[in-house]
Amino acid sequence: MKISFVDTLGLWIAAILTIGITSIAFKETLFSRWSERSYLATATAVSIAWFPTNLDRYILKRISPGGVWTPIGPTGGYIFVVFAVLVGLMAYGRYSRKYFWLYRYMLSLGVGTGVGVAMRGAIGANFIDQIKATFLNLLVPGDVYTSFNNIVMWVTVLSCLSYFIFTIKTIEHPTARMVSLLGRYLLMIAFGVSFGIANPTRINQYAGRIVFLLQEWLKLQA
Amino acid sequence: MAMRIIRRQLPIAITFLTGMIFLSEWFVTGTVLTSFTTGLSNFVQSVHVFVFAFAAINLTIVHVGRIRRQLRAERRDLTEMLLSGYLLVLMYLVGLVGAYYGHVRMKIPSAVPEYLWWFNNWELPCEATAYAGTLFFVLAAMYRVFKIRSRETAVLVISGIIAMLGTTPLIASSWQGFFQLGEWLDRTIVTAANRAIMIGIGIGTILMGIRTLLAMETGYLGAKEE
Amino acid sequence: MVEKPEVEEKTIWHKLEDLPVSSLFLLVILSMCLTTLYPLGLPVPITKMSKDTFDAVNTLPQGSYIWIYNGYGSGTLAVHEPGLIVILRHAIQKGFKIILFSDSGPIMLFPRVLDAIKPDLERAKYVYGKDWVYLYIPGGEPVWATVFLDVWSVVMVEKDGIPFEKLPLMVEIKERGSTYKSMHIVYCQTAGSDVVDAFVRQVNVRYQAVTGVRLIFQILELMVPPARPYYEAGNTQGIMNGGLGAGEYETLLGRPGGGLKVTDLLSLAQLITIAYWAVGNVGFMMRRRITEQKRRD
Amino acid sequence: MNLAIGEQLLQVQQAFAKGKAFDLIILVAVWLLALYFMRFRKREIWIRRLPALDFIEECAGRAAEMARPLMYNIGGGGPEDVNAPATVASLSVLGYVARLTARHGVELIAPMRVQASIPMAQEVIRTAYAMEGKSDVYETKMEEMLIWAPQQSNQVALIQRTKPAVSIMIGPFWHESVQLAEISQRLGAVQIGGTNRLVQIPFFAAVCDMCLIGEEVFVVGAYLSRSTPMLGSLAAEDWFKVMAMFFGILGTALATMGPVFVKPFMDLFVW
Repeated sequence: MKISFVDTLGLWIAAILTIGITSIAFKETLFSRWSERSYLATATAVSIAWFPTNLDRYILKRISPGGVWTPIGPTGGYIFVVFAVLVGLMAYGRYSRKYFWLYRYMLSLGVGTGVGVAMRGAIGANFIDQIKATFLNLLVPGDVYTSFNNIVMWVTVLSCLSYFIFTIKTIEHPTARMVSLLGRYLLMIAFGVSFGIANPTRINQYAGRIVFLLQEWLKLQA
Repeated sequence: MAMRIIRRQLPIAITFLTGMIFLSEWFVTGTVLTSFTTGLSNFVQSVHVFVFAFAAINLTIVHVGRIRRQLRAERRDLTEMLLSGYLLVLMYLVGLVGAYYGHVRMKIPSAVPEYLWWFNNWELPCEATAYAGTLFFVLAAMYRVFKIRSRETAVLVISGIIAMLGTTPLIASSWQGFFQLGEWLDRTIVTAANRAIMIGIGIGTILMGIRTLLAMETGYLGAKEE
Repeated sequence: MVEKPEVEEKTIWHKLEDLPVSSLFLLVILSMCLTTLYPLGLPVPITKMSKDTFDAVNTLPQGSYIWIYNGYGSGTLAVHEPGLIVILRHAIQKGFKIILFSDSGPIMLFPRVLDAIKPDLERAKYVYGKDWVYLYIPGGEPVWATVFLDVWSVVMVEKDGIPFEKLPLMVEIKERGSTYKSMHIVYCQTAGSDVVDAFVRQVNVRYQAVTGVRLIFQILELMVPPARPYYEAGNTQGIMNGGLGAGEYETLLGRPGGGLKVTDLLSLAQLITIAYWAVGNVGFMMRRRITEQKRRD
Repeated sequence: MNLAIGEQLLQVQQAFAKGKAFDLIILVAVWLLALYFMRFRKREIWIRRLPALDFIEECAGRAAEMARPLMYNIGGGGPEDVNAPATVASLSVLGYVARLTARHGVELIAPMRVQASIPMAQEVIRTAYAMEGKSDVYETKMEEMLIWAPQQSNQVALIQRTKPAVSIMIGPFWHESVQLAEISQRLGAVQIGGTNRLVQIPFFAAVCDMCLIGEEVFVVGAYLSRSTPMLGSLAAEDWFKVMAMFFGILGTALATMGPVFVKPFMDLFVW
């Protein structure tokens, strides 16, 4: 296989950048600052490079969806596109002292969408489904292990929930306090396990870089 | 007064309306509301084409400002200035090459070898390493912060170490104890605790949403200027 | 500055507690390099979750439609790329019709995957546009919701700009009616737990009752505990547990690849971390004991 | 084309109209209860202490003493995704923190990850400084306050460069949580962390000095403002948690009695 000069150059750049970004975790140096800036520059360059493609597909093509000139519809239309362009341009209002409030229109549209989507997800998946999942059989006949697990889960859910009560004064009562303290300890166990699993996750990810450095750059084979 | 309505009340009304449309569509799927939300999300997608370009403009303003400040300053930090200039040149070079070849020649940047070279050898290693570099921070936290200071941290630390031992193939392949204990913790306490947090976050999100839609939390608009 | 009490108190325990972290970093990197060059080759224990994931794909008949959302960036390449390759190999082996869709980032990363699966594609005589296709669909949950309802209303061209009319696969999907009728299994790769929630809502909650569509994920190891409630409740038929899961899947399919490679590096690196943790804690406790004793004196 | 979509949607509606009635009832009930507590509850509402938020004031004092900056990170959520509620909540803490820094004369640094959040944060900080009568400080220092740092390594580098005395991180965070928390801990900063994202809570819980867990993030706005309507909405929230606990106890009792008993109750939830 023939390897061209450009490919070799690319390999070296990739390796140097890999080492440079890694060095940020150690200490701040000129090298780490250079790699950080290179990262920022190339990451932002992606947005410039994709701009014409996006403009073509999501603005120009939508003026006449399906080749038919329609004023407005769910997939596009010329009035639709004119509005989208206007609202998009309003985002740049923040650079002006006088018209800074223009960006609020774009933002309020965004916040409205975000809040609406978040709320509808929260009711079903977060609230009702999770309550439903706590309906556990605490005394499974002939299966001590499952019963025990279910009791543990049930106690955990209820005591952790009681930890999140803010305005009902009953939680200051010594017994209620014990329950919410238990909840806090159980939360700590959950956090500990999650933290412990983070280590293998990150090692796996960094492994990809090590494999690159050793096998692709230095050409060392196992 | 008129200005107040245009500047403040109208955005609040828009938030309320969009929020309510998206919320109602969840319950009455398949009516005119659905085509409305589809249209709205397509609209947001179209608007985003412009926000996408925001990043480059923002970066240009920030760094041109930095270079100008350095030029005016008494003691010039030459490295800082050079780094800012380097960043701008690199960004526009890569971006415009990608945009030109990508759009004019192939209609998509990912099909252009010149641009892919930049992407594979600059962007990819940077992002992959920055993301994977989290490893070093987790390691440092393991060593420096994971200390048994109190009863609460003892619980946290010990369960963390059990989980870690369970996911080490060298240990799991010879003795399965930690693996099973970690699995058990994961299936019972962790699942249940996460469930409780999820219920809390769920109800918290709903109430936060209500407060936002009713314009009680208007942090996103900035505080009142009148 | 004459007394310098801190310096006088410095014992061996202080040093143990305060070793430079860069030494830990270097040791871990070194251990990872060593295991890359001299692999341990330890077997990976197969969990029930991985077996379920494999079965969800394996039990579908030939000609099923698999939708793949490969929503990963360069950051999680080491974990998600083996996961995509192994699923694609499995799908090609089973003779599925493949529809990939993603944002712009993954499209740039796809040529690497394509190189890896090229032999499989050629062996199975897969034709682009007829047996598999790749769509560029930017946007979040609202957009996906519409894609699963009617993909033709969201995009009209595939990633390189070829119109759908010229792609037999997309025409076929249109002829079958609403898009969700041509969805037998959805495979979602992501590093964001919001995306997991979104796919559960848009694929499982909406369509499972109607078409029996299966939903499987590949997510990072640390996202598995929060996602486990979905798996236990049957919202998802399987979760590939990050790099470990990809390794297990490769074992099940009998095609070792990148997943097993990265899993092998875990052992030594983790043991070093635990050793450092133990040293740090011993130092901390001994120092605290000494300080308390002094205070009592 | 449009008609075809309409027909399809009709089919979808027939297939999926079920299963959401209970969701709707819950939502309406929450909304009504919240309105009741916000409008008609005149009695003062008690709220339990949140040490992490009380700690902020002490932190500002500490930063002033050490003459080092205070860093406030609002997280990486955009205003238009599902993390919008948490971002909005975080902005109200930013307002509070900005007032404290203006009062104590502490340098405030707010790294921004999402471009769309920048104008929001700018407005919040500007008003906070104006309220403390320090508009001139804001005008001269604005560029150093709001720093656009879109990648995690930029944020880490920023912390390494500025060495803040206090680092407060409230809002939606992704994998950068542990990077930011650990590097500021290494540089000796006092930290308060809080996030609504399940995966990242453990890192803040382990590394930060004070931590807001999950739902507590949404409470901050009400807690800091102490206005009756805001606290009223929290009371409504609590009653629904009590209801969730009640449902949990009832459902478990029924489930233990046997599947026959729990079936009707389960059906209510998927009604």
